[in-house]
Amino acid sequence: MDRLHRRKNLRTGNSAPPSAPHLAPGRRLVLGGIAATLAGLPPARPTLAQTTLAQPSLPQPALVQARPVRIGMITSLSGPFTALGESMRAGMQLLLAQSGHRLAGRPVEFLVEDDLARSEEGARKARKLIGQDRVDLLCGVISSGVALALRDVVTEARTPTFLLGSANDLARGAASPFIVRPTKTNWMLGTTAARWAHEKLSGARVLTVGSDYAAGREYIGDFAATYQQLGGRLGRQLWTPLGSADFGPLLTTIAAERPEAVYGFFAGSDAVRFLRQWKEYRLAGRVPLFGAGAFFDQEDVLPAVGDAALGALGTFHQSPTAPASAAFNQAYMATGKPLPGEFSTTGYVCGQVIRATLERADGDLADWAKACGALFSAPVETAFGTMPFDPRNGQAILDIHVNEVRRGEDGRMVNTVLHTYEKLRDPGPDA
Amino acid sequence: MGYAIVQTLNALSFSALLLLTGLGLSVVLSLMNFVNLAHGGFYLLGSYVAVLWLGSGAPWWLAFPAAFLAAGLAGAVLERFPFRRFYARPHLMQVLLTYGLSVIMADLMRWGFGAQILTPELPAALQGVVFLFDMPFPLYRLFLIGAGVALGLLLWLLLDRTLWGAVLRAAVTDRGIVETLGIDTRHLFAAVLVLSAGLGGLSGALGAGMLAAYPGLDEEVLILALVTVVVGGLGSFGGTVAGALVVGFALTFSKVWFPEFANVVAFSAMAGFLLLRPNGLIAPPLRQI
Amino acid sequence: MRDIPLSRAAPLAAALLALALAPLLAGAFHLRFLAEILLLGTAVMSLDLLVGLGGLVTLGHAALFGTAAYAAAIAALHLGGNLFLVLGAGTGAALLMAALMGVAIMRSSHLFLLILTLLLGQVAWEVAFHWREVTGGADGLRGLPPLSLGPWRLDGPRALFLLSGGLALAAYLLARSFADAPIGRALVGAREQPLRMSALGYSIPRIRFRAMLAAGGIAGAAGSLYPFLNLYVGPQSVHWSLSATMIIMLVIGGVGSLWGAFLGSAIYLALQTYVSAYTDRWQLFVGLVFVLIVLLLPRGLAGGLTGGLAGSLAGVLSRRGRP
Amino acid sequence: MSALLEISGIGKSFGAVRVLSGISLAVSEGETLGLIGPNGAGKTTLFNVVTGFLRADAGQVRFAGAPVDRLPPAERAARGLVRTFQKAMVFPALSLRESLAMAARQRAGQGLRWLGARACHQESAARVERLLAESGLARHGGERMADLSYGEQRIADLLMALALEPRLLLLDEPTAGLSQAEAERLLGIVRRHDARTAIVLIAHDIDIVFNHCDRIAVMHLGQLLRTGTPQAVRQDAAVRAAYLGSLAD
Repeated sequence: MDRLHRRKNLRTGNSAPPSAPHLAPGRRLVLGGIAATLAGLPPARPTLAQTTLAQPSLPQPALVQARPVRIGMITSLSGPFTALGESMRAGMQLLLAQSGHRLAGRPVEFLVEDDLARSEEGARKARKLIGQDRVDLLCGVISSGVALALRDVVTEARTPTFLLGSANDLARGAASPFIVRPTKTNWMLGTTAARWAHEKLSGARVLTVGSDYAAGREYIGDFAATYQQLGGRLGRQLWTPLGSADFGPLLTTIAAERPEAVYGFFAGSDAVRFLRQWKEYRLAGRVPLFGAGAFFDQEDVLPAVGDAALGALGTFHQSPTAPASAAFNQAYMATGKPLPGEFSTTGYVCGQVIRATLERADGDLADWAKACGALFSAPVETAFGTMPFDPRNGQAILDIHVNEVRRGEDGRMVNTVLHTYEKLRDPGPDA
Repeated sequence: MGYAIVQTLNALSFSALLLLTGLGLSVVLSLMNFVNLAHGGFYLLGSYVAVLWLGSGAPWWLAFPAAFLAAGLAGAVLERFPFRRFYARPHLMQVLLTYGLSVIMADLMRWGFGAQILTPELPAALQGVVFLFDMPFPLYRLFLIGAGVALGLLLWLLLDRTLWGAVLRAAVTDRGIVETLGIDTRHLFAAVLVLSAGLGGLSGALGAGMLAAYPGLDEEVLILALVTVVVGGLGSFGGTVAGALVVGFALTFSKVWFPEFANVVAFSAMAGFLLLRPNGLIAPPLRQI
Repeated sequence: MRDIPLSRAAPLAAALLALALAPLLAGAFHLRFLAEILLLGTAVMSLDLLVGLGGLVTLGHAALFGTAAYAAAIAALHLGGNLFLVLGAGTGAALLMAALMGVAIMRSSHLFLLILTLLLGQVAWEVAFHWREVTGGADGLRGLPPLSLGPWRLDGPRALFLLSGGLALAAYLLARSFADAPIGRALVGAREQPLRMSALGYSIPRIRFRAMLAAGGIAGAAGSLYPFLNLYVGPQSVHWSLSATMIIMLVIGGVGSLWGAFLGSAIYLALQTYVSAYTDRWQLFVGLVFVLIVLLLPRGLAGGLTGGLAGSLAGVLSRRGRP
Repeated sequence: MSALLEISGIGKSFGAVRVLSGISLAVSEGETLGLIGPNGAGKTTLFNVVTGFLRADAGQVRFAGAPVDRLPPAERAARGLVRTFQKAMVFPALSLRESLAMAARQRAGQGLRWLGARACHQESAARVERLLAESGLARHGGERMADLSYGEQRIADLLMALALEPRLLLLDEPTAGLSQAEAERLLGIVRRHDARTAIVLIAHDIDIVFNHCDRIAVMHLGQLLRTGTPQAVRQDAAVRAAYLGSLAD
């Protein structure tokens, strides 16, 4: 096997034709890159082998269709969001494989970089993809901190970016003409959870509990604000540090409060521990549990908590039982993966939006304002449903589902759509 | 009333977990003066083995010896090379070597077990709950407290009340004298390291029901264990027990009283404590000159 | 006048030459990357003053570096990006933090020091992570004004590189002078024979405290420029894992050799940046490289290089000396 | 004239073992006091208490008229209460000249200077060169301490103490492991350097003590048995019984 083929980012999957990988002249071998960086030298010339393998680089506009489009993805392949990052990559790879590795008639080169869930790392990787690998567009990011750090980097470099973090600020103060946001903001989920709680619990006193970091603060804060606006009563507001090893003390406190309902937000390992211990302390089934977003993620959390989350309600823009995602679910599981959760779907949807953008711009992103205008002119059909964009901030307008965790036919837990709030639009710059 | 009792039991169960992880670390530290930052890796390996075992349908209680053996085996391999060459080196070099090894172990485990969060299917016998004054407390945590006490006692008996323990303590004080008695101290030290690694794996198996298993947990556990051992004062069995109690109660009751600032309060308290007693709770008497 | 030995002058000249040439040759990304290497390398070098000279291993160095970064970023957000203002605010904040760490280093050593500084660093991280009104919490602070010096804006990659290079060079000379000065020798003495040093009338806590202040000041200066590479600062720059990374960089480069810190940070960051694009197993790779260095080159690459060079040179000379 | 060093009622225990009990002793300026006694008598422990490396359970230490009990060792040394250790404690990685400079700079109050280091180096250099010349070790000045012979290390150790210009020098078996000639040479250096320096000397070699000391104090099992001139001590029955007797036979 040619060693060039083993480089994981070059090709998107096994289905790629084994011949003629498209190597741009700027791409260098690892050692060359390191040596050049250490020495502060300019990019090395392509080696003989690379030159003969590479497509002749022809910059004429007539041939833009033949030139590959390079998509750079930044995601977390190590650090706390590793599993989510792998899902996001898998979703994107699935879409590219389905498209035969061609978008709008152009072959695709897909490069993935690991941000370790660290902002500075993400910024450096983005600069590398832009400055050294010369990608045509960027996408990705799990952590909102990384997304916010990338905002100025891609705006300054004028690189079209499909940014997937969900901090509210990304649709507001940090919105940028170069950033499209084909995913939710935290506000969309927090506010719909409050509306549902208000409609169904008829004014119950709700205790909130959240992971004390930016996303937790937004999920809980937006819920509390809307719930109180609607006339609901809040009980105690509990916060716990990110990465809590033991939720026993917190759950004992909650049990002693005897709340009528609990609204919470946790993610990843915190969500798993909280839910399992929620059951161990016999709160499951006795106190109604609400949540939002990743708290009950289908792929990341539910398989690890058994039936501990059974009956819990969560607002989410993703659900495996939403009709729009049926085709994606099947295709995703056909690759040997479990029922998809948020980030595999998000990765796939991101690909769908990128494909729509390229198709509407005839494969040419040189005039980004025009391509962007074409994208925003009509909704895109995605696995999240029909997705229009808010031209003020490039933010997707989304249907938000209220999911209940139910036991599926085969016994596994499934986020099942109870109700859908349609066309949620973040207040955006007006907020 | 029930609230106070259950919170105290919460603290005790967390202390038991800290004791289990801390003991493995403190055994090699106190007996061999070896700092092993790969201990978190042994813990996580034990967790993964237990999760897989409990999911496989084999008798559940065998999961714990299986985790002990798996981690002990990993420890035996690492002991042959390269730990053995670093027993006499300064702490800094040991810290560096074992930290590097822990990075390698973590990545190998992520490779082998995936990045998903895994949790064990606890047997029905451990899933129950007891009510104390109307407050629920999981049976599993009582089991943890029991395991912590039992293992602590067992280890203490082994090291303090058996001939093997006596020889070991003698070898620590003067390796040469023990070797003149015809005892191969290399085997002795290897056995201690395997025991410590096995303890790490066992605590991982016991702790999986509480902490789950996922990449990065090794580091979190390692730090808790290190803090436990250091707060207790290096190199004594009683110190580790005391450290586990102090750290367990500090972390638990900071969550009870100041849930929002739990970590700041607990870390500041422990830092303040170490500033006041720079050698931990129970410092072995040391003559400098 | 003391002569500057050739072995010291040569790397200095090489460094100056590289600083002068790089902006002409390297591209925008690479210049910014080099600037990051230089800033982190400077912080690692300041850590070497503690580890290499004093044998004091702390896990709180990122707290110094990150505190400076936050202070500089906050100062810039409110008062503008004047270079001296930013440097002053960052270094000042780092010195305050170093004074706190200094209390720790006065009182404890070995594993205790490691854990104590880890705890103090964690407290600093918790503050940065939770004090949302000031630090932006988990999301960090973005949209900083670019650095400026009077009428000049210093936000291009070339300006940032030259700035970082200048800072690194100044810090290197400062650290060198520290190591050669009485305080540096006293720090070595306190490591080798603490009792003898006390008996000579040296107060060991005072030596360590001053060393911590010196290291904190240098790390702080580097930290104050760090946010301006991306016009962003986040809580990871305070986290203990960055401290651990700095120790890894130091060991790869070579404990005790000040310039090795730059070599170590360059190699680590290059591995992290380039290998991760090719394999998900890049951490395995970094771990293996690190363990191999600990096993084979306990004095790091810098020690290996100079040792190797000196060794071969000595070999040549002795052969020539034979009749 | 009041004594330079006044020790009164010092007691010290390690756990249940009583190492020092009720020790009172005075040393006056310029005097050389020999401290003898069998192993385990508590001589080194007394040194540790006097120089601040150990804290006494009872009693008081006054130096140059002021109590020093609460001062750390470094502070006592800075006041001129200087000691050496049983084993030569040198800085293996530093050269002889650097080691002496370290002591000399501390004496000049410049030990912790960073900036303006060049001036410090020059200032301490003169004193260092004088010491090297007096001791006859000048040609070894540039060598690493680790490369010196044991006898030379002991002399270097002593020179570091002398570089501090001590008012009272506590020497803990400075001649142990040295030949008779080497030992004489070492003590000669001390005397030649400054006759006003008071000295307390622990040594096992009785001849050395009796030849060089003005007064002798005998310790046994943590107690001070007798203090007096060499003549008086030699003839003391209790001392003979406890210590010298075995040698006299």
